[in-house]
Amino acid sequence: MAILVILGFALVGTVELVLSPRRPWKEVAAYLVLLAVAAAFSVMVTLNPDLPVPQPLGLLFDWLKEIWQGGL
Amino acid sequence: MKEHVPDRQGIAFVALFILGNSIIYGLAWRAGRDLWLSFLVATGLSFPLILLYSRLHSLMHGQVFSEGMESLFGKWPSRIIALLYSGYAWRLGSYVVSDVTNFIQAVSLRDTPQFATALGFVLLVLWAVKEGAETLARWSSVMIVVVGFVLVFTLLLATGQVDLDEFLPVMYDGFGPVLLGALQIMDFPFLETILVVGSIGALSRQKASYTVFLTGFVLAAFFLMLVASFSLAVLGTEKYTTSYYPIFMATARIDVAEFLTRLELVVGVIFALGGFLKMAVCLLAACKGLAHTLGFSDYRFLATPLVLSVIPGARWLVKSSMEIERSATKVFGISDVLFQVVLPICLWIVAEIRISRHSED
Amino acid sequence: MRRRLIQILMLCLLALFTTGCWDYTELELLDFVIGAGVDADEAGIVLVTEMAKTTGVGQETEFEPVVLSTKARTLSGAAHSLSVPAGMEAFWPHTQVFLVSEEVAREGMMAVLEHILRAWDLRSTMNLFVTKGCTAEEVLKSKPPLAAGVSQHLSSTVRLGDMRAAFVPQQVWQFSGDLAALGIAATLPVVQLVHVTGNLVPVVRGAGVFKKDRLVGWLDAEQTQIFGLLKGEEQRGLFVMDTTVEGETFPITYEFVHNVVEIKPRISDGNVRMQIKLELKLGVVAAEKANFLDRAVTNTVQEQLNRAFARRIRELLWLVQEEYNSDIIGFGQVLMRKEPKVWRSHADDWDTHLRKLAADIEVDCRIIFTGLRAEPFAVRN
Amino acid sequence: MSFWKRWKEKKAAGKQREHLSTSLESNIRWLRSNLLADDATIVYRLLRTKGPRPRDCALVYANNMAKHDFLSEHVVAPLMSSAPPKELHGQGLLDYFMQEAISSDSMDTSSSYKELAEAVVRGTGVVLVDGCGIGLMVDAQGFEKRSVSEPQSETVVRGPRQGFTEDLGVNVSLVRRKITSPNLKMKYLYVGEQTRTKTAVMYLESVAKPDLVDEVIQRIEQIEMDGILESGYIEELIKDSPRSPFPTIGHTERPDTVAGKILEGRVAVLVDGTPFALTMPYLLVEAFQANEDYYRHWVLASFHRLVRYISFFLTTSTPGLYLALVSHHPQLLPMNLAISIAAARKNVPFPAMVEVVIMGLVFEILREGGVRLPRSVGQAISIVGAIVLGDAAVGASLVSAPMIIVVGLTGVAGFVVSQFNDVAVVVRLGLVVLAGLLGFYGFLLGGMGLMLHLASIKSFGVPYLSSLTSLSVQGSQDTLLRSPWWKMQMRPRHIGAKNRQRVQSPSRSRRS
Repeated sequence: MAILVILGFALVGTVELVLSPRRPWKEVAAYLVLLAVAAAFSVMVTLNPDLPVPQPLGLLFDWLKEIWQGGL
Repeated sequence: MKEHVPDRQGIAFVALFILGNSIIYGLAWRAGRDLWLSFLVATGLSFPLILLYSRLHSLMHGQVFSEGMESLFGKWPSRIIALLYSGYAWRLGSYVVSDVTNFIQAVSLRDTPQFATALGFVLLVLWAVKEGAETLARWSSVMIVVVGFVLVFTLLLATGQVDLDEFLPVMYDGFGPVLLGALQIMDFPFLETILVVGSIGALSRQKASYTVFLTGFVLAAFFLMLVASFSLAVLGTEKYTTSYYPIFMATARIDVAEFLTRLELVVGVIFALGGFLKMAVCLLAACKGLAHTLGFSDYRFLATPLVLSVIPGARWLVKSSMEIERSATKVFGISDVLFQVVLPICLWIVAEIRISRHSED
Repeated sequence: MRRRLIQILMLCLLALFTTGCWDYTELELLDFVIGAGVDADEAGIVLVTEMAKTTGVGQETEFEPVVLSTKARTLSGAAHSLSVPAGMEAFWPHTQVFLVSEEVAREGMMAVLEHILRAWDLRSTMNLFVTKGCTAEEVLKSKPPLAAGVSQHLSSTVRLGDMRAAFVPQQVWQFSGDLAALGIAATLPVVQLVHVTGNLVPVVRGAGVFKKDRLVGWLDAEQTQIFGLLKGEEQRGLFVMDTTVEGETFPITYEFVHNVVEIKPRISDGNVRMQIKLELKLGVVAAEKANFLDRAVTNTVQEQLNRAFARRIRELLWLVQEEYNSDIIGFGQVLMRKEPKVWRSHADDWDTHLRKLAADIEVDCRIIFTGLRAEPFAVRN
Repeated sequence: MSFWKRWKEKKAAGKQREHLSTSLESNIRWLRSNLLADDATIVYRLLRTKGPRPRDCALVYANNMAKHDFLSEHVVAPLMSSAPPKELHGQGLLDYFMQEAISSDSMDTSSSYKELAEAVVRGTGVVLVDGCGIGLMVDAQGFEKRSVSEPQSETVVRGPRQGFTEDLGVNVSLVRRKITSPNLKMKYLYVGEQTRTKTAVMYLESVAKPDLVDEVIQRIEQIEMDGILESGYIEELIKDSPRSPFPTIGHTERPDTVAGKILEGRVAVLVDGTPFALTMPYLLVEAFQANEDYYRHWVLASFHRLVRYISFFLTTSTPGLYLALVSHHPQLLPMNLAISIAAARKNVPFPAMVEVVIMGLVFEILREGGVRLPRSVGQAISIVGAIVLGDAAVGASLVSAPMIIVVGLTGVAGFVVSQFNDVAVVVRLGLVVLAGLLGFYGFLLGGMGLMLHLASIKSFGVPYLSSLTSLSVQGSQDTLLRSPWWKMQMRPRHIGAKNRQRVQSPSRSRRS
């Protein structure tokens, strides 16, 4: 499954690069990096569906919960 | 290529965005039979914020998104803001995909893997994002007519099923639930309008921002209130608050002379149309934001990875159909408060200060 | 260029899709369940279904009903295992009629309702019935004289307005709504098997009274008629009543034309009384001797009708409040909506309050037409 | 190889001599052996004038392209009887012939071999005079042409019975007769390296946007192609979104339609040799407008326009919807219908999706066969084919009876919106595939995609959905419904932007 996902992303990437008009190398590089990140992310989620979701605001939320005793 | 969106199309765009995927959920279920009050309260509370969003949008008038951001907040701050909102938009987009796939799996295609339903939808969104806001606005101005017509038609057919006594007694449990319900709808979908600021291009005039945002918002709020109240009056409080998709169940009951039945399909159509636009707008905003962060003026080439990553994103953020329901009807999540209220107000203050300084110079 | 990219992506998508059409089914591989019933069994639940078997080819097709049954611990399990005897996928969304046997209903409807409400393929507009004196299987296996199957027979009975005076139809959403709401109890129409010219024919008549989700008692046809009036159901059909006119007593046949009911709570000294105001517009279908052109005659007839209906309502209320202690008319709901403060203090022990709840009954019958004749037909020698 | 060589030589030689010499004999020889070589239709009529000093002349023309009797009566006869004064030569001699001998209303001169040769081929009579390095071109075009008759593709119950012919001149005059105003401007362009097809660009100067006119002319001028045989060539070469199956340039056979479009501010392009004029920009709504809408009572016209929209929906969607219902959502069918379809499909060997595709294909075959066959045979064949195939197929349980209804409805509805007949086939197929895969959801995806595509295309800078997206009463007067003329005081917004007032005084509306 993970291999399929990687293949899919690779296919999409090549097709789009081949078909798109000439672009500055910066944009191409950004595109490739992003695509790689997206592919890696997909693979991670595919392999481990229970991947934890980071809660950067979780601490703040806990604190708020503490001061608002009413709770939601 | 400069985009240009006529006023009326902009209104349709905003209205359809707010209607979006929210229409099928039991909005403001915390308020129970008082949800119509919640809607009024939420509209009242959201109005100043929407006004603020339109102010922000009109400040960027005549400029491309990245230029506008930069002139308002400076180079690096604007990039950080854009990145934050891009992430927020991406997350919202993932939720919409998850809404759509869960709904479809629950009511119709039970054996089709969510991946397949999501892929079809996401590819369409990818196309839409690449076409840009102008095309989407034109699209929504056709679709809003369909949505409006279908909604009104369905509601008219269902008047026989409506029991107005369901709304009695008013405020049996006091004002608390009403307020909670109002907060629910402010979080989702009213204040998500902030993302439209980043996605829609130039309007005809600077003042048009106000017309577009406010009219679209009021229209959508009115329709949502109509739909939610109608569902409640048909289903009764208990069913409304406990069903995943109240409006779906309410329309399933329509039976005109044993001929016009099974109209729940129609709700599915509206939901898909709205959900599509909402997701396209989210990803448009995400792409534009990310492009600005990375310092590109064109966003289109970023669309593919960003849009495709929404499928695993949906699976990552939402792990069951209970979770999506919870997220759709939560009472102001902490991140939503930040992105919908705190940050916009800060941004607005900063922008006003910078602008007044600019004009003094 | 961009568009071409999209096209290619679309092609990839298509290639992906063609590897499997997950929800693709063929219509002819489905077995349509048109009616179902539930019986109790030591093992759990017996699900009896009436399915449509199609015969004939091409343009001349007909369907005939076939009855199958399966057993399982739960209803969902039984429904699932139905495809084994059916041989094809049992297809539920077209089910019109759902019977619950007396035994199951007495044990509680939760076992049945949970499945019906949660399952995607059962519609909330399905008609629910409770059987009396027979099992659901017996009902489904009976042979109605004219219809093609019991389900069709029952659903056409429900659709037939003139029969309504004898039962109050309940669809799943109405029944479950009443169960879930505060201050109201549910009823179901009753199906009985009646001998008609040597055949057992299912007949819908009367109502089963529920308290919470359990069946606690019955209403006969006449009580159900009154119940229907109190629920504000549009009543149609005829009823016969012995009427005394000018010292003579003879039966007159009346017809329901229009009925309106208004139930209001009235609070006096902290006591709640329900005010029931029933307005009936009636027609006269056959009256041997009464001349309704005479206002005095009309008035006496209306008086008698008022009294009769008031008496019947009182009887029904006694039965419901005292005997069954089940708020099927929804006094509690009315109280909650109109007097939420009072309801709040009564809600916790509504059952005891219900027993004591007094009602002021006001009936206003009007005869508004008498068929094609102004005066009774008279035979002269 | 040798042909190639010869052709090359000729080309080289042609480059050497561009202008006529003064010797008639050498001119004729040159024409005969180079530009007009190997062309048996060219006639070289040598003749001699009278007078004190007879001059040798030659009339060169192409057989059947030029009018023989006109040439003999107005060129040959006067030339032979003329007596040019002795002292005249060169230009003066030509002037004498033009002014006193040849009685034709349209004449021109040229000294270029190429121009003269092209003129001959086009049907002009060319008079060469010994001693003059200039040739006389006498307009004598005259070939067999169809007379103006009712157009085959767009018949009307009420409305003019004129249709364009293959002759550009006639066509232009037909339009001009509708709009007899000096405001109607026309520009001739010649397109095609080999065919040099004459093309007329027509527009109303006071209404049409100048950018639009420039854009059209520029796009036509940029065409590089050997030949233009039909306006379809031009259409395909200059249209926006060339990959889209939706036409972004309109075509019509009726002068009144063209006149109507020109009055709205559109530009029309007429091409010689084609009875089909092109109009641009072309919007989606135009496919649903018929010229007859404007000649009839507006209520009826509006109703029929609605029927057209519904028909387009039906012809594109019926098979897809049927498939979605039958294969994915039988619960949405009424019970009796579901059971009877199931019974009808019981012995059919194909899955519903294959059945839909096959029947769609069969229908297209019958249609194509009916169109290509001679008219009288075609109709019979298609009717018989449909009945026999349909009836027998159902009888043999090859196809289910509901499918025949679906195909029939699809086909009939398709003819109502004839402009989109080709598009409908593509859209229909796409929707069928999507509906077969994902049921109604797939169908919906297809519909949304279609709308997105329509929203994204433009025709000459005007959004394709233009008047459907205006969301105002003013803008949608002539879309789903047709408002009465006295209400339509404005021209369509994006097209007639230069001069939007259409009806000067709204007196009629006040009276009503």
